[in-house]
Amino acid sequence: MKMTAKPILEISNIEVVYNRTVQVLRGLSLRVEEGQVVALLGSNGAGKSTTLKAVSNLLQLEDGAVTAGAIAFDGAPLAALTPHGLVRRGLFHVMEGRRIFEDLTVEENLVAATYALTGRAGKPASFDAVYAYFPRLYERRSGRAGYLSGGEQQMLAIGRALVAEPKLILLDEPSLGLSPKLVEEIFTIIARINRERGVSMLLVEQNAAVALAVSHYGYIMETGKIVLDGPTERLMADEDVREFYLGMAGERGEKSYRDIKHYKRRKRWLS
Amino acid sequence: MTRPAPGTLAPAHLAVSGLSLSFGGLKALTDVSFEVRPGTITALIGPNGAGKTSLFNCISGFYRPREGHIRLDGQDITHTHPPARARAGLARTFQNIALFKGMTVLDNIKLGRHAHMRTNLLQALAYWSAARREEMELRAEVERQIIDFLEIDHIRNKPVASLSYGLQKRVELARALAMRPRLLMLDEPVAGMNREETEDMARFILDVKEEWGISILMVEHDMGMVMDISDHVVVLNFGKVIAQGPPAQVQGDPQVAAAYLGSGNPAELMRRLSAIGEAA
Amino acid sequence: EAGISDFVKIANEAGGVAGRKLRLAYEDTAYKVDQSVAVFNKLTTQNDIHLYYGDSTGFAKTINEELNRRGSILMAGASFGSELNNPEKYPFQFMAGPDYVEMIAILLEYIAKQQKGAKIVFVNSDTEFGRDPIEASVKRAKEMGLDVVGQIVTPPTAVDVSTEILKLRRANPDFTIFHGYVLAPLPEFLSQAKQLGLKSRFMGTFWSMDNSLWANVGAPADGYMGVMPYRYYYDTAPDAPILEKIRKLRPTYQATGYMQGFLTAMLMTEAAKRTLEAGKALDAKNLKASLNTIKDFDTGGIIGVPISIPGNSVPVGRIYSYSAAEKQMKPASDWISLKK
Amino acid sequence: MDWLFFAEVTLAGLGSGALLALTALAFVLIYKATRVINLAVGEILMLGGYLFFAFSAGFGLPVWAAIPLAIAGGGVVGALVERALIRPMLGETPISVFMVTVGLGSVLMGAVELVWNTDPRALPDFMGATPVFIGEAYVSRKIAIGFGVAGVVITLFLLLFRFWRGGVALRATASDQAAAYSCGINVPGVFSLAWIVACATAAGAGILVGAIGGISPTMGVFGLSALVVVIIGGLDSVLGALVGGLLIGLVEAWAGTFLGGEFKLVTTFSLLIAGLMIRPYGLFGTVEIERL
Amino acid sequence: MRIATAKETYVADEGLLTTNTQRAWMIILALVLVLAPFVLNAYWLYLACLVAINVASATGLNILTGYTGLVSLGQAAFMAVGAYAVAFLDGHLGTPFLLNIFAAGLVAAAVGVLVGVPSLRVKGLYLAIATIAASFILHFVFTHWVSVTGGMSGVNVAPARLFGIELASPFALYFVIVPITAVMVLGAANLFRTRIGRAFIAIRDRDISAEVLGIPLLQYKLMSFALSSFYAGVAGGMWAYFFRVVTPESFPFATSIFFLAAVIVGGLGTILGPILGAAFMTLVPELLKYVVEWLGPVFPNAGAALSPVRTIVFGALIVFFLVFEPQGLAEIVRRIRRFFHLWPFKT
Ligand SMILES: Nc1ncnc2c1ncn2[C@@H]1O[C@H](COP(=O)(O)OP(=O)(O)OP(=O)(O)O)[C@@H](O)[C@H]1O
Ligand SMILES: Nc1ncnc2c1ncn2[C@@H]1O[C@H](COP(=O)(O)OP(=O)(O)OP(=O)(O)O)[C@@H](O)[C@H]1O
Ligand SMILES: [Mg+2]
Ligand SMILES: [Mg+2]
Repeated sequence: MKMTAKPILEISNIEVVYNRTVQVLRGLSLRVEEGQVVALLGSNGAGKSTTLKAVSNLLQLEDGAVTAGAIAFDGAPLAALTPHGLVRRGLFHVMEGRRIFEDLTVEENLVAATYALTGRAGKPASFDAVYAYFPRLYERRSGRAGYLSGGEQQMLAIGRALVAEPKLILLDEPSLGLSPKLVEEIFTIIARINRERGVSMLLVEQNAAVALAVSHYGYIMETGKIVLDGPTERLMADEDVREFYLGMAGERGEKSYRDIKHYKRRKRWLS
Repeated sequence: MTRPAPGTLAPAHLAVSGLSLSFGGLKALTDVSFEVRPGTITALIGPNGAGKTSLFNCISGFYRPREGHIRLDGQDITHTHPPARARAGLARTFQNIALFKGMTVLDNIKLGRHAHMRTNLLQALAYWSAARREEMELRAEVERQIIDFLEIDHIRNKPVASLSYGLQKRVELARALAMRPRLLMLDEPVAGMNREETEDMARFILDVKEEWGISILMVEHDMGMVMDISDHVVVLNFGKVIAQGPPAQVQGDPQVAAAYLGSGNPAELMRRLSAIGEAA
Repeated sequence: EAGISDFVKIANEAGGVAGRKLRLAYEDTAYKVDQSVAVFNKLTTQNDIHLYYGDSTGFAKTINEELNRRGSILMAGASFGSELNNPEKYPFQFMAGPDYVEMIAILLEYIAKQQKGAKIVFVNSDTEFGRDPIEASVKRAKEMGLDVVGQIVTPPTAVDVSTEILKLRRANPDFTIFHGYVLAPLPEFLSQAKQLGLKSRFMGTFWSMDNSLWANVGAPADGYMGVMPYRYYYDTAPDAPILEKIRKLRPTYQATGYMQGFLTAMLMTEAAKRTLEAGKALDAKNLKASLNTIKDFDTGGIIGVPISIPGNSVPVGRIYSYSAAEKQMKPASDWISLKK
Repeated sequence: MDWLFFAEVTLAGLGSGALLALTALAFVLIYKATRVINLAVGEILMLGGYLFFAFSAGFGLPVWAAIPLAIAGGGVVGALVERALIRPMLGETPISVFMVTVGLGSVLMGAVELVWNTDPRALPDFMGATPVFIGEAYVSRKIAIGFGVAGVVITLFLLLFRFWRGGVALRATASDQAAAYSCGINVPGVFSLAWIVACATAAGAGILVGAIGGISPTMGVFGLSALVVVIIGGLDSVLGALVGGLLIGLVEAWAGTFLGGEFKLVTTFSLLIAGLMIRPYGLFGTVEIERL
Repeated sequence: MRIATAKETYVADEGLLTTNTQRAWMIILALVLVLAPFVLNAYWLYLACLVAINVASATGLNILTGYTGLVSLGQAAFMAVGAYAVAFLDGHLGTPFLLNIFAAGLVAAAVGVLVGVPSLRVKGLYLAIATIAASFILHFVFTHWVSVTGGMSGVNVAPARLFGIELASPFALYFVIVPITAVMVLGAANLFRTRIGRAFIAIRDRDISAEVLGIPLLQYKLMSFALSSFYAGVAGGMWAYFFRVVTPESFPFATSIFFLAAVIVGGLGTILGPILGAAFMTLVPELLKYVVEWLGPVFPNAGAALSPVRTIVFGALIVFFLVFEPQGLAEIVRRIRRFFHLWPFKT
């Protein structure tokens, strides 16, 4: 993996504070190159979602703010842009916890996503691709999205991203609450979108195995800092990553949840 | 760590028979029957939209099934109100976290005990000895049994809103435990957790079963965990039970594999995905 | 308020009351009862007050208990609520004009003179103010041999009155008496009535009788009549010297409320004067007593005839009629004093 | 029973119902986009009336100029309010925002009193006086005109929301602002638009209402009756506003005529409560999703 | 052993006043309240009583709206019910003062339950409007049920008597009104240390899951309505004895708005909030008068403009607070406390 290619997203040691009191990100840096899929792993509360919100300029909605550092999307400094402006320039954020429009029908949810295309030349948006990927949504297209099951809502959230045809997608835990089969399918789709359409992605995911499988490069963060990064091959070889993210116990391969000890070995990079 | 031993609570036996539920045209559940044996962990799995959460909602009384019966230790609770079921020992957590944002962790947990407390309005207004005593007992018990057990003492007085997802899930479990459950229903307890936290949660669930002696019904998509810790697995597809039995057997079932598990093997998947990579 | 302060000025220039000067303490109250009560307490604790001028009926009722308890203050109000015209219940209050029942009585007298057995409709708003005189007046009208062919009540927030118009049209009276309105929805009533060519003439009471209200209503307002206890600012009758004074003091038109305040102040002062001259203490009882001694008193022309105060009110008034051309209320009758 | 009379009453009811519907529309538009019940609609309506008064009677502008100016004035107020008061309240509880609009109403009312003092005034008549007769039945001209205007405007909005994707944007914004942003919807834009249009509508309604009932600082209470309409029709439904408006109009007319004026309010309010018991979200309001 | 020590600390930890400084402040406050009537003149005493009455009612509304999340714009109507109840009992039965006050609360509570019935199906702002409707219907009853309410002209109330003493002046009434209010506030504070208070909050935050967790919704929503209108009723009863006359105009709809405003400006869902809010909203218009007097020389006709200005200020205050301090006065106090670490109330 050569680091010389042009970055579509570059975060240089940013700090984020919520409610002017809680500091969550402490000098975090990370870059996504044109056409890459980059995985961002980390335990709960590490600040992954916060990072993504910082990138898509949605922090102020939660009374959060970037207090230091800079973010550049597609070469342009991000601070100047409005959230919707960003989306229209091709940065789409699939938010954590399937933020679909409950009161709208499935189809209307997709219509809403077409606003991302405003100001772009091109054919009128069509939802065929989405329905092709997720037939289940087609069945329920005229039902209210709020009544979809957890997984179906997740599908819809990703479906909206497809409609928006972005350059860079921020995916926050796309596999959350999806059945194993669907996880496979979704990640196959993600991989295809990336390889076929050359869409770059920043992928926050708890299912490290698949996440690393689709991505070219990976970052691991703890409490607001990057603690480890590298090409996926190298990460997957790392002792701690294997134990804490892939659940491999040393040489014995997969370990069972039944024989978990009551004490925990602390991660090396935390001490 | 002090070990809780609410021996008074015998693990419950849940029997669901011929349950059917539909929303307008959509049949969410059709003729679902299964059992949760006392002191076992039963896993409920199935594709998205199969009806798992709906089933939970029927059992906890939020949805009214069109047909069928729900029995807790033999007595039919199909038509009792949710609060009554809570008193009978049904406790659950929610797929989309349902903590009370305006309260601290401690109050959220205390609230779980509501149905088992006696204080009435007058006592409450006066905070008379009775009320005070009850509150104090509750506080002591919560501290000793639940907060220590789940290792959340450091966030005791935080407002739940500011907690990260993983911790919120843990507080939900705590609140459910405070309900003096005899059957504990967990809807996707480890969704959105990484391996490490999943391990913790798995440990807690096992402990709850073994040391608190509580029957557990659990919906979960993390096969690794389900297969490891559950004693019995029920598979739901389009609202119907398509298979049930011990984990190993269910995992082998081709129907289940086709509908739900997919290749079921990460290594295989990873190969496929990177293959797509080469293609480009 | 302006009226009161002006009278006080005039009176003090004239040497005050029995050598004493009048002092005026003023607070605005926004016609909110609790506000008014607050003001009352404020003023009465900050100054030693003998005469008080309050605003709404509500306030008069609310404060009455307090007045009776203190027994040191004589109060008059902007309200002509007939209920207040009851010396037993409201011993220490009075009003510088006829109460609402008496106002309508005056109208009825006029109507009776105009046309025997005329058909009448009462229209009132569904408020305390609006309902006040209706029952009594209907009774009185019947006694006077007038024919009450309808009673229409409009809700307090009435905007569109077409349904009421339709009723009025069915009743088709000779006279329509409004009470409980200031302006709206009267103009709509008048103009629609014109549209429908109703023969009825329209009458109202004190609060709907100020010129400024009708200024830009235009043609429909022409001929609107009503009872007014005082002369208007621009009245140049020879027997009204005091109006000259007022016009000097204030070159621009002063509303009827001004006259009300002015007269109230005059009567209060008179009462105080008589009390002091009788060498009695300035407490409510004495003040009220001397107020009731006022007989055939000359108001300097604010009211065209000498007045007396038998109870809590001054049951005198005169019918005026609006001329759209001159944008002025014009006298349409002599002064009518009711005799009990 | 006098059928002609009944017919006339009914027509009158429909007429005033249309005015209610028009005002209700202002509530609906704002609620649709921002989930805010703007209790100041009544006061903005009043302001509309006074602006018209100022432009026509004050500056002596011709009616055809004064009307659009007054309406525009309403729009401007809407824009300012949204920018200064509502946007900072993003994410606060609905009650708080509701209360802000209550405060706003009070401010507007005070301001009007300060400028034009409290006594009521009549608007210069610009609708002519020749009565309208439908068959035998008499209809007040102003009411007829009001009915026409309201009808046209509301139909316009119905079509708009039917065929324009902006309707989706509006509801999306209301349902989840962050998600709306992430779909490329210009959330602040939607907010301003909704407020401007709604307040302009209210101002327009104010001119009609003022022309009929005259203007006074207290005419804002008309907003309250309109609020009843929205609740019965459904807070976020244009159709609801229309149907609810006509319904209330009729009920008030009939109650006022056959029971007596003092029963108008009670009847409508009892109807409101009964209606809510049967349909908690009004006739056409979107039902809030409750899921676990 | 651990349990024992634990219990110790828990008792302390669950107390209303956790630190000695807080207790100290509490005592000081109490002293001030006791001594106040001896230094204040009739006008300020009048205001003090009025504030106390409003605090009682606002605290009630806060239980319903602030803690249970059921927005009500009927508080004034409930007060009216209480006031009429007192007037009736006092006039027709001549029952003793304290009993009447209590009964007023109960009657209001009963009405409150009635009004609360829709709350199981009707939610949020729809419910708020329903309460408006209810209060207008009540107003209709007040004006038309003449035999009890005296119709438009209302009813008079004889001065309260306690232990043979006649309580007519603000000075006398102060000594019953303020203690009653204090007790009611204390009751509210206690309530939210117990399961019932928690249940209310749970209903506010997520009513459906609350039900699954064992809280009977209807029962508790009605309980909240009853309690809040009980507070209103008692407040109304005190009002009746204070002004000694009750008319339908005594409690206009605007008063309901006033109370909601007071609670929100003070701080929803805090004990301190309604106290500060009610005091603030009651006193500001009065202080405004002094401002105007003080401006008198500068703007001679300021007096005439006072009432519109007051309307504006009233509105502006609400707006200002909600925009710049959405948590209300209580939040400001809390910040100050965090700064100095000594304040009487544990909010
Ligand atoms: N709106 C907020 N206000 C205050 N603190 C917040 C807010 N959102 C997040 N936090 C805090 O910031 C930290 C990081 O939160 P974030 O959601 O980014 O973590 P995460 O890595 O996405 O965790 P998860 O894997 O559970 O999604 C957490 O400790 C959380 O408590
Ligand atoms: N209240 C409702 N109204 C209408 N349809 C509903 C309702 N609740 C659930 N459904 C539908 O019923 C089906 C089952 O939903 P349910 O939430 O039980 O699925 P699930 O098994 O929990 O899926 P997941 O694993 O994604 O959570 C879905 O198709 C969903 O759209
Ligand atoms: Mg996250
Ligand atoms: Mg589910």
